[in-house]
Amino acid sequence: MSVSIGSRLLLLTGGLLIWAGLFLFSYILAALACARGFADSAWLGVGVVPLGLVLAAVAAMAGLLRLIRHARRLGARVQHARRLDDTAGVSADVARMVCLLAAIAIAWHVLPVLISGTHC
Amino acid sequence: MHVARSLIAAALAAGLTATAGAAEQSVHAPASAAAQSIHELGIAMYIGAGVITLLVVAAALVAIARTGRPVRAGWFVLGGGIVLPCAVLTLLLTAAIMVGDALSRTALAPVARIEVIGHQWWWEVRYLPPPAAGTELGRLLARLCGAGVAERARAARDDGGAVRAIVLANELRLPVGYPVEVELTTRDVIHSFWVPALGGKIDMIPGRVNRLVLHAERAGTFRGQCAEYCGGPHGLMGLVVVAHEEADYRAWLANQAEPARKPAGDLRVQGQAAFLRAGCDECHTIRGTSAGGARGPDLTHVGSRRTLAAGTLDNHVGTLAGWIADPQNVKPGNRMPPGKGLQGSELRALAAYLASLE
Amino acid sequence: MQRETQSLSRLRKAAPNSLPRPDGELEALERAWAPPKGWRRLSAVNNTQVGLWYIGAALLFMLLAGLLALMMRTQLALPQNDLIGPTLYNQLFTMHGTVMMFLFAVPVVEAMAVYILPAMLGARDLPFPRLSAYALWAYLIGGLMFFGTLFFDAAPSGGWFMYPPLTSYEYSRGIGADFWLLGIGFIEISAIAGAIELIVGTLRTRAPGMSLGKMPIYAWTMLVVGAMIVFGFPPVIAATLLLEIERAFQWPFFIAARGGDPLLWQHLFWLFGHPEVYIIFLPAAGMISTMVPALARTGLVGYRWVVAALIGVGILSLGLWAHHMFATGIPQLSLNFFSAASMAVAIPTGMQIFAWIATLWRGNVQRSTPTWFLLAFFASFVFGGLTGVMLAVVPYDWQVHDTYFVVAHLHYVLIGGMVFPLFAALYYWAPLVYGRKLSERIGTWACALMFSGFTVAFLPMHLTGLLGMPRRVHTYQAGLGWDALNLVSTLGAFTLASGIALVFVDLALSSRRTRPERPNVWHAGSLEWLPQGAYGVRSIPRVEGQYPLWDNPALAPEVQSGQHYLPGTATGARETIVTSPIDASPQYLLLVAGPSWLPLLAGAGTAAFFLFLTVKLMLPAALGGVIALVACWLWLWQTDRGPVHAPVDIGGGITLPVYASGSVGHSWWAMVVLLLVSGTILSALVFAFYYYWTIAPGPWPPAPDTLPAWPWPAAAALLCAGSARLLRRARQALDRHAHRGLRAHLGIAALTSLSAWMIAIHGQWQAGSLATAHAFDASVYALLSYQGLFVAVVLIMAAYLLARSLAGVLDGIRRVSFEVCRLFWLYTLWQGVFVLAVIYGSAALAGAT
Amino acid sequence: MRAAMTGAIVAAVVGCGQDAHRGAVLAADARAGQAALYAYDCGVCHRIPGVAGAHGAVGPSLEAFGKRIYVAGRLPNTQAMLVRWIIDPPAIDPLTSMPAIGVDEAHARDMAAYLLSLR
Repeated sequence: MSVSIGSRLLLLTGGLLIWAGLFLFSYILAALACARGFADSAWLGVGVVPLGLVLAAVAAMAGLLRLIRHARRLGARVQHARRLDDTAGVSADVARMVCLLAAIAIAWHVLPVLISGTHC
Repeated sequence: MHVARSLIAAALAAGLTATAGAAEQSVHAPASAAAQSIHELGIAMYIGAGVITLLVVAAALVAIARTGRPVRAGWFVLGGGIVLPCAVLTLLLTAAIMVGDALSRTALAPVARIEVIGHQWWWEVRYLPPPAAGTELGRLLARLCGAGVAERARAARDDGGAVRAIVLANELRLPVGYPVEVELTTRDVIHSFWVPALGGKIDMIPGRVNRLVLHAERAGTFRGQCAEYCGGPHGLMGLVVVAHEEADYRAWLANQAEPARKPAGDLRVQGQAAFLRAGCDECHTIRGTSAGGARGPDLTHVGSRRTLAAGTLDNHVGTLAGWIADPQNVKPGNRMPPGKGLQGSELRALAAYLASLE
Repeated sequence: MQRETQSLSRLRKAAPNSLPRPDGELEALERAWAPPKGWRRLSAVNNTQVGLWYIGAALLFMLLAGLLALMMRTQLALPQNDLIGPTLYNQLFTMHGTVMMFLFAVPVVEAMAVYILPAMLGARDLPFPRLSAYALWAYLIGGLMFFGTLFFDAAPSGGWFMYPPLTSYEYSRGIGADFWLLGIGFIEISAIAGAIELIVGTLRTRAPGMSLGKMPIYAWTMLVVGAMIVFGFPPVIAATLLLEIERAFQWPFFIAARGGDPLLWQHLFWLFGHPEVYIIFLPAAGMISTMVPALARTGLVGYRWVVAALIGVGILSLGLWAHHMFATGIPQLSLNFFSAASMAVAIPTGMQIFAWIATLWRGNVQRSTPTWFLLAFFASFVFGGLTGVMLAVVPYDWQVHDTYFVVAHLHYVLIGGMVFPLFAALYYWAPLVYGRKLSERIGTWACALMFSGFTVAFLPMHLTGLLGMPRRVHTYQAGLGWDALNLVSTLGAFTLASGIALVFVDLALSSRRTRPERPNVWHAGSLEWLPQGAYGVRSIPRVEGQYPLWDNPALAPEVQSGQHYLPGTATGARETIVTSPIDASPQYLLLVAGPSWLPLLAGAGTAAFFLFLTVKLMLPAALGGVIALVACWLWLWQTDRGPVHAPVDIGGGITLPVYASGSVGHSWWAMVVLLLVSGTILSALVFAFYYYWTIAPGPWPPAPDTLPAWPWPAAAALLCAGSARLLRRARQALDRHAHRGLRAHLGIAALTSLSAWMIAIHGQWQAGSLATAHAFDASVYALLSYQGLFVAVVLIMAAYLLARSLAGVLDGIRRVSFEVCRLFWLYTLWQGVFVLAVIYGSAALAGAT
Repeated sequence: MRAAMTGAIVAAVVGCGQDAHRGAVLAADARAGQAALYAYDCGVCHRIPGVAGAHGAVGPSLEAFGKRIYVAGRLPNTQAMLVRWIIDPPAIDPLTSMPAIGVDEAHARDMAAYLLSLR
């Protein structure tokens, strides 16, 4: 039972946990880049830090898409089974909405990097 | 009532620009490009916030006043709760990043360096000895200050170190039209340097050096104040910033680089004697005399300053006397002990002497 | 999942129990839940009693802190006023902020949950009523003493976020700052107790059939809030520990000259501080989500959106902390991340606001006092939220940070977002206590006075701040354009106060005219409006929708006549049903603890221990500590009662055991929550450890030769692993009912755990590392000391288990105590290995590069 | 120059009869005086009702000053005497700690008017 509630809570919060992971990664990367002075270093003409941040954001967005697909399948399965209880259906919906919030947060998260680069 | 409130919010934007001119410490009386861009951002946000508040409150009022009608969750929650804020906030975030970016990039090519050190509860302002004459910065500075001042300041650094440099308290003078880099540190707790007319604030934190570029675009006097709570009489830690036209600035700086004037007249000579007898020199420096204390403000040109006790009092012989006699009443908790043991006439003489140090 | 679905299908039948009910059933239930009378009432632990006291205590602190605010406003009414000097003024605003945030806002939302949540979930009580009682007493006694420091000129004066070095030993020499740290300690204890109750309560004690998808939004909210406390409070717990250690023993965590950094405090404080704002606001939002549908007589529009929004706020709020630090000079790049996250958190909040407006739009709104307070909420909170967005704009914040604009903003979101909804809730739920509504006339007047006073006080403050007035100034110069605005704000503050006073008059008048029954005056759809006695509902309802009272209009009479689950007491003791966390199918019967003096004793002992420690009276402090420890021991001794009764038929063909061990048990869940808290505190300490690394200008560790040679930590880690293995043997012995083997393994495991820690600390010591020398050494010792605290608890647990085994109350079946202690013990051992790996592993890594 | 002017005023005042200068003879505005007392920071040393920040304890409190019989313990408390004192205290009492802070006569008159209105 505990496994089941654990994975259910993970499904519900998954989208934003991905955001949180990206946030933590960026925060550490930015702190190190500015403290250790490699914020402006480039590799083949592309800034290392912006590249890292954008790639991480793309990976996060891909993670969100997977999660949304997973939730949609769960929701469809519930509908198909015509179960009277809607817990899985609610969870699937909520999980997708949380993913939407996470997508907005991630988009805004990389906006500054795209506009003004990564100088300290 | 809510309508009235929202109207006030909208009127505020207009009102602020109109009334701000009088206020010396207003965010909305900008005297620099940095403060100007924040001022404009602010006005745009007040109008936006006023309109949105008005709309939401109106929607709530209508919803309560009318009897039920069907709603589509999508329209409200998705439209009002997600799409609308997304559009508005994306715009705002973009503007915020661009303004912030522009402000932090003005840190390039400052022509003069000033160190401001926070103390409980006053500001020590040091004009840093300029860079060597050959460098670009040195040339710019020489042009700005006149070669003589730069030379003297460098000499001051070379003999006796930084203690003998140009040191002021609670007052910062800037040349109009030149960016000046201010290095901010603290001797004790955290303070925050803030002159609203010239832009945002930045904290002064033990173990760190923060920098701020001040770039006054018009002459004038601006008030600033410590913005981070620093204990005791934190509320009485003001700062005066005077932006001078180039020639005036040069003259002022030349005067500040000189040692203190010799006292002229009996009263002032008596005052200088009282200064030493009362032990003021344990904490205060007067360049050109034997007084070399470092705990309190440098008094070499105290008479030329506009205020006493960090922006608390106008500076004249009366307030000098009152401040020396009973500093704890003026600014409870500050580090200056009361001037006990001075005769009345000695107090007057001391005040007259200090007032003459222009 | 499979099992849950089967039992659910059994639920879809007529009311689970038939009539008539046997004679004496109701009387037995009443007897089991009879509240203690007279002076013994103080030993009550039932949530309806403790909840009311808790609410009362929190409101008392609101009044006290409000009086401080009026004193400050009086001082600021005129420029250069010398009514109150800086010394007292600094104490006043520190106490006002601290008491309002920590002794009013957080406790009051928890108190409301203690009172309402079980009824709303259909539970008879919280899962750990004595824990709530303990939290209440520790908080009330500790809080009153904390407030009392004002009368002895010993109150803290560092501001409610207590930035060092101002609050460190050099610049705050008195004991004021220690009292602050102590006061926060109490609220940390009660908040974590609250988080355990909220999480275990909402997940495990819901009425049968109340699946996650039918759970009231308020319960969702409190679940999210519980989780936020688990992850939000630990940083401040770590920070207060470090600051108190710095003050007491001069370990330089925040002293720049010795490798520390004052900004570390700000990071840790705001890592807590921003989630804290939502820990205060979300419960209010949950109450609004409950009141709006009832007042509009229609279900909440967008239930799923609102649940998503709650989760969104909960997680996003963890990424905002540095927006209180925009002016500290951290890199622009990082600032923008926090700016973006601060804007992102506005979206879920906006979703909730529009869900409420849509609900009002669809419904036929009852126009009553709660409605007016909700209108006041909309007007003020939306504006406060928007000024919050302004503050998230980095360059704008550089201007208005630490000015009266921020003071205005934070009062708009806290009074607007929490106090107005709280007062709406007082008027809305008052009938549960008084049996009738409070006075509509007084309520309307109070709301009008409060809202107009609030607006007059705080709207001009935005302008005062924009004209340059910094916060926390005891006076200001005339002629800067602030004079008239301040006078107006003062008038507003007194108007607001008069409105609040009017509410208290109403509460006092009404308490003389209470009626015993709880009429459903708003025709609401949630379970707390069912007829209830001291035992809660007569029978625990079967829930079929989000609004059970609307879904089944006959539910109230059915429940009251005993037609639903568990219509009496099966064991003669206090009971409630534990259900599965997702689908809420019944699992076992929880024997709820009854009245006891032990929580009060333990609370008073805890308060005494910390207070006397602060004023350095060691003997009384030790006495308090012993009282607290003994009381806790005795209290826990009574809890693990074993299968005292055969499985019980609760109706509808469901038979439930009265004892559950393993991961199904509620105690196991509580321990998991506690360990999550412990692990998060550990992460905060580890964050501090690595933080010094990022700011260190020179080599790291600063003096590598002060680290012990590798055999020391290696030996300690091996002993930890060995102790874990012994613990496994102990469990096997317990399975075989081999008592002697159990005791032997427990004893040896305890000794190994202790020696592992002693070896680690001795290794560090003999290498010549001094905690006062450098922040690096201090943080190493901090991690080791934290581990030491856990080892000390493990030793007490080992003694406890040995005592239980010797007393014959621990065996292969009656084993919850063992399982819960074992969980903590294992965690401690792995924490030990982790701490060693962090310290010596990363030091080796840094040395290698 | 200033001393000469002060002398002239004193002469003029002394020339008047005892009763004549009991009442306010010189044109003055008490409200302007209140503002001037604030502007010159007299409150650093004196407690003065109605003036922001005036809670000094260096010199005597000026509460109910209109009821005083003497200024500085030696001059009769009349507007003219008070004006003379405000403008140049050491000229009257060489041992006083109160400096001449350069108050012009119009301001001094206003200040005196305000102080005498305090009862």
